[in-house]
Amino acid sequence: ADTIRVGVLKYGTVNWELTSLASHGFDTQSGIKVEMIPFASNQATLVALQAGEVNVIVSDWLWVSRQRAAGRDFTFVPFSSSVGALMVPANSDIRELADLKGRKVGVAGGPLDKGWLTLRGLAERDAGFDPANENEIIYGAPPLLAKKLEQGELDAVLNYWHYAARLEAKGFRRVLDANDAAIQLGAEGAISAIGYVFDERWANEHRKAMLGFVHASQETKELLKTSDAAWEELRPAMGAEDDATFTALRDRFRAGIPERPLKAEIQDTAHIYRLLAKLGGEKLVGPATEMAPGTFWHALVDGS
Amino acid sequence: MRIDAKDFDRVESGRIAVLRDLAFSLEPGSFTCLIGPSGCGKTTTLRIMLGLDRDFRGEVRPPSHDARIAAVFQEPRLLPWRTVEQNVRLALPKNATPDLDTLFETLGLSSMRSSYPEELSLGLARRVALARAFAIDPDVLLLDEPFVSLDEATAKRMRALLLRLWRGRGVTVLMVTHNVREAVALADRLLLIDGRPAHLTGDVPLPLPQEMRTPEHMATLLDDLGKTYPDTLQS
Amino acid sequence: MRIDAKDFDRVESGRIAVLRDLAFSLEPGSFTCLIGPSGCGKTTTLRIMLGLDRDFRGEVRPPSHDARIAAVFQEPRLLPWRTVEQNVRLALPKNATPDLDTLFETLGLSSMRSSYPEELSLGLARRVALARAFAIDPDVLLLDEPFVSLDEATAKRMRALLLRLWRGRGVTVLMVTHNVREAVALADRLLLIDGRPAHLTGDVPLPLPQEMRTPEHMATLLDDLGKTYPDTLQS
Amino acid sequence: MDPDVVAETAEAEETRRTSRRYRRVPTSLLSLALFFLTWTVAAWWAHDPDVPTPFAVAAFMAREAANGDLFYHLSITLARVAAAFVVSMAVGTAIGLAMGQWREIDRWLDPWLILLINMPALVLIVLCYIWIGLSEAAAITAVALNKTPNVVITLREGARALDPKLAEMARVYRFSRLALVRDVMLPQLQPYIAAASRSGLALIWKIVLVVELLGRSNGVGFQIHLYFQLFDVTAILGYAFAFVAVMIAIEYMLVQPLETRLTRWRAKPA
Amino acid sequence: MDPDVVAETAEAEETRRTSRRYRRVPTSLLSLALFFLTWTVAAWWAHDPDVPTPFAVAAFMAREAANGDLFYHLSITLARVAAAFVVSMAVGTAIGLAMGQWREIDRWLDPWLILLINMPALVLIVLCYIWIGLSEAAAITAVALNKTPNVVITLREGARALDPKLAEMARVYRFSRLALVRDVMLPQLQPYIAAASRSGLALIWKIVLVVELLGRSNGVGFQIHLYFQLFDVTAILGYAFAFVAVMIAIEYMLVQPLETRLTRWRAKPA
Ligand SMILES: Nc1ncnc2c1ncn2[C@@H]1O[C@H](COP(=O)(O)OP(=O)(O)OP(=O)(O)O)[C@@H](O)[C@H]1O
Ligand SMILES: Nc1ncnc2c1ncn2[C@@H]1O[C@H](COP(=O)(O)OP(=O)(O)OP(=O)(O)O)[C@@H](O)[C@H]1O
Ligand SMILES: [Mg+2]
Ligand SMILES: [Mg+2]
Repeated sequence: ADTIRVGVLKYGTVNWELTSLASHGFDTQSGIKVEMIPFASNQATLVALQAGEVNVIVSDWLWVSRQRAAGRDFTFVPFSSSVGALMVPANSDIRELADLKGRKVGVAGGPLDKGWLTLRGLAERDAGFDPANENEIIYGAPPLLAKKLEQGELDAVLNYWHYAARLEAKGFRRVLDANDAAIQLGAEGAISAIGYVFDERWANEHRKAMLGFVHASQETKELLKTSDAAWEELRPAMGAEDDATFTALRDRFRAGIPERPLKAEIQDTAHIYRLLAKLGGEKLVGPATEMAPGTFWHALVDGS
Repeated sequence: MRIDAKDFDRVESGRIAVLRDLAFSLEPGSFTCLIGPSGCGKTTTLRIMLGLDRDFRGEVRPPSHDARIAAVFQEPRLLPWRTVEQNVRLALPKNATPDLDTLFETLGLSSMRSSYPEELSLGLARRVALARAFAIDPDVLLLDEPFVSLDEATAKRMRALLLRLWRGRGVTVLMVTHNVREAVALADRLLLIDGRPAHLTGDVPLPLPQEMRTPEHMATLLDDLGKTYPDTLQS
Repeated sequence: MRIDAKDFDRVESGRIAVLRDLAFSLEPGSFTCLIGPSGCGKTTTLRIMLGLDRDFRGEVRPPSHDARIAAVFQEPRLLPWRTVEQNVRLALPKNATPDLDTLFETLGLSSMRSSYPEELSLGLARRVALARAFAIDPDVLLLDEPFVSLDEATAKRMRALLLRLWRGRGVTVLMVTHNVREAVALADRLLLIDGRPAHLTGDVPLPLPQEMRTPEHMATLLDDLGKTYPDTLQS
Repeated sequence: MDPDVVAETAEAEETRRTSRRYRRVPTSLLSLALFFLTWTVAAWWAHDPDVPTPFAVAAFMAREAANGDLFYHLSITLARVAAAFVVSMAVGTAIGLAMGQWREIDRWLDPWLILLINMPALVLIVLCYIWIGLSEAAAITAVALNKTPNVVITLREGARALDPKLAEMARVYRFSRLALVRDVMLPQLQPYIAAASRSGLALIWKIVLVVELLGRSNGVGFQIHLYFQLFDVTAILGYAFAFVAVMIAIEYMLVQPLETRLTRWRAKPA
Repeated sequence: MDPDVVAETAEAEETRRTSRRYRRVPTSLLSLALFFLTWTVAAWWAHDPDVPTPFAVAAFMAREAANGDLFYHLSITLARVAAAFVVSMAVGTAIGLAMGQWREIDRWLDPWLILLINMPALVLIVLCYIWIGLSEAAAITAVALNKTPNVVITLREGARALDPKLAEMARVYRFSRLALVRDVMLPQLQPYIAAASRSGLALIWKIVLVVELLGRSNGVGFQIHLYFQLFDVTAILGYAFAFVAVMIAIEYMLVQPLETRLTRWRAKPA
């Protein structure tokens, strides 16, 4: 069987899915073998993919589109629509975006984070102000920002979904997430923020294996959606400190499993892309104003 | 001052006893020469008197607290990163305004004032060290073989300068030398040390005023000394 | 060897001309003393002869390629991190097996073999530098004021040792000294340099064998020399 | 017996010195030119978007300079570097000298020093941010804490190698405390200070990058990280070279002339 | 005229030396104990999960040691540190000496040196990984590239401060090349080498952490980062201290005895 090397974060969500995939034998059923290579940071997986050390990593479509525009043929298969959320302490008086005005807000992922840009777009349209200009914004490392919210140094934090889930388990409140914002801005449903990313040429050469991998991934998701037992097995790999965190992570993961037909996703993604291109400008998307064709793997879109 | 015992720890092994029961005191305004074979402990004695070595048994009574002390070490010990003139000026006490022009002139250093020590010959560097000691107009002057590496003509000029300073200001001088001839010509007291560990073997007063010491007189004196202390003195 | 001109760039400003038209050659097996006032350029001359300073106009014809050269510098120049014995051994050519025991004994260094240079008095350190030069059994020996900082008795022993070495092996010796008495007692030729820039002012052969030089004879000689070269020599 | 100083016209003298001082520049420039040439050739030969040519990087820098971003982030980073540099050099030199000169202090502080110097930058930075807050003060403290032990270690070696002979001389002649430091100790420590500050500046800048990455919202490190997420090698190199250019300017226009002045007493090699 | 060596029984001598050698350990231990005491008190006083007590950290280390993780990651990181250390010290010393002794080489390499030393670690590491591949070789090259310029800079200062008088002596007595390096140059460079290797080891370890973060699947840096994402301060400190403990052991059991041997020729302060 073909071996697919996947670069994963040791305690990341991909690791959960792939661990489950292997332990329930979905890989052998699809005639492949999955090898997980653990890394300590997202950047490390990016480097590993570029260096050809792994075949597949998990990243976002924006990055793929930008790389394609620059001539590197990476491509994308949706993995999860879980996205970052704006979190505040339970007793906070921040109820909606408009309340953010003048507050100290932490933002994970930096000024070009997709979620942040959509949030800004929405605030601009609905509340008539740009949070980036009228607030004190602290960009920083996600775990540090989560900590700072707990310490009370920040009024609100826009953080990645698993940090948001952890905060939820600790009693923090979710104001809204990036998908809510995207829908309010014209998307029809939740879109997949992240997905499996790989070199298209490599995928076409190993088409059967890659399709098998996608299939095995879907089977696993199907299982994780329904079976609590499957989650119990994953517990050690999740690094959850208590039951509340465990449950929050599980539920948020389930909620993020992509359900919609691919066509609809692509359409919405393209829409959001144009929006982001407007908000983030060339800095974010590069010179291209439209999502690069082939950002979603052709083999799944039209079978070519 | 009185040194009961001075030992050194050796790196390799053991201690060596350098000085034992060495006691003398210097009259203010006297000119004493300390003479002893190479390696017997003369420099060590000076270092103890200067307070640079406190690891000994005994007691040193320093001169009054605000007495100015100057020392000429066995090596020039100049600051290589300062010019000749800066080296001398740095040693001056505050508010001192000695006549450096004349001093440098006498020592033959006038054209070297802005040179760095690495550009000097050893003899010139020694003279700078002398200039530094003379410039501060000291009350006590300790000299460790100050006139070696100088040609005879220069050494003579230096000796004359030293005598002038001594007479003029009543400086207390202690000079280490191997040159008995020089000692006899300059000092009014000789201290001889010798032995292992070293102790005082002779304390010779030379009461005759320096200007009256004729070559003939000195020759007899040297002869006598050589007979009294055959081990320590030979010339 | 012939030095047409030797200048130094000074850090502060200008150049100084140190040597001009200085030419002499040393007969193999001869014992020459180089005499001149302090700071005139003696050390510079030795450095040029040793090939340590190539920035001059002129030409130095070194002795045959495999001749062993030894030098005693004006300072001891020992490696502080090596013991006395290691310092001497490091300078030995391969396969040399000199009788170090006797050498150290003669120089009075026996009990210091395992000391580090910082534990030595200056006089002891100078003797180690002499030991290093003597140990390699050189064909050419350049000495820069080797016997200063030694008491007369030790200096006499050293001089005797040097003469023995010179006679025994036919070493070519060039010695810088300020001590005319010493020069007259040891050398068979005196080179006098003086002036600014310095040049040869006298070349005095002393044909009388060393062992026949009585004190009286030397006194006359010194007197004569002092009259012929009143500027350079004074004793 | 002093050899005369050969008279030279002040003019000739002036020309000689000038020409000597300016001779270094061409070699350095030539060397830099060689570097960029190698890079250009390599980039053309590789023909890969991950290996941009110097021109692409220069174009990016020009664009960022035009919209003001480059100077904004560069100046902020430089301010942080400068602050941390001053703090850690001052504190580190003081502690290092004390440790080098007094054995007891050395024995007491040494284990703490080893602990501190081996603490991962990440740990120190995160702890500073947690305890002091996400502030400029925390950032600079974190950097200084990372760098200071290096200064201490270098200066301690310097203090240990100080010549006791000169110290004795200074003591006999009752040098003032100022003169002792300025005229006796500092010149001996100069090579150690030079080494500590050269590699120090570079180290500080590297740590500032991490500090900016973890908890600041501006600065070159923040920008580099932003572009790293986009994997934009051109932009990363652009910002890196902007800082390097400043460092090269400081080195050749400030440090080296100063150093030449300070070490001219050393006998020139024959 | 040589003062006699005062006879001492070999035994008394032996005791004295032994006691002197072992006197250092207690002070260091005491100092470490003080550190842990301060920490414990601070932790109790803070009473915050982000300020774990030393016992919590020790317990974590014991657990990780028991399941083998600690030694696995620690040994891998140590191997990387050792390899990078050897490479960068060797290369850096050679280049530094060459630059310190020959002006021309210095002029040519200096700009490259400034470029390299100011390249962000991140940039060098990523470039190495991309160009060489995600291999152990790339990781070690990246670390060595980061560290070597620091060694060069320190050793260059050392070479510049070499005493020409001793070099002349060695030349006159025709020292072999080996003796010249071993007996004349190395002892003079010792303080510089000591400074470079002490701060070097620490720096390398810090860079190894980044290298492991960016492209390796094991090692202390990898672990620390994992726990950083979970914000588990106890675990982070546990891994950091594991490494620090090794460094302290090396320092007190290897480096300091060696250093004492090498510098005992220095006259003891009065
Ligand atoms: N590196 C240098 N730079 C500039 N001038 C120098 C340098 N070395 C020596 N000189 C000058 O050259 C002259 C001769 O120096 P040299 O050391 O040869 O004298 P010398 O005859 O050995 O004197 P002494 O008897 O005092 O040792 C001196 O005036 C000295 O100042
Ligand atoms: N730091 C030290 N450690 C061990 N022994 C030392 C130390 N300093 C000096 N000595 C020893 O003490 C003795 C006396 O040294 P000192 O320098 O006082 O001699 P000196 O009389 O000045 O000799 P010289 O005329 O040669 O200068 C010497 O044998 C020397 O080896
Ligand atoms: Mg002495
Ligand atoms: Mg000389």
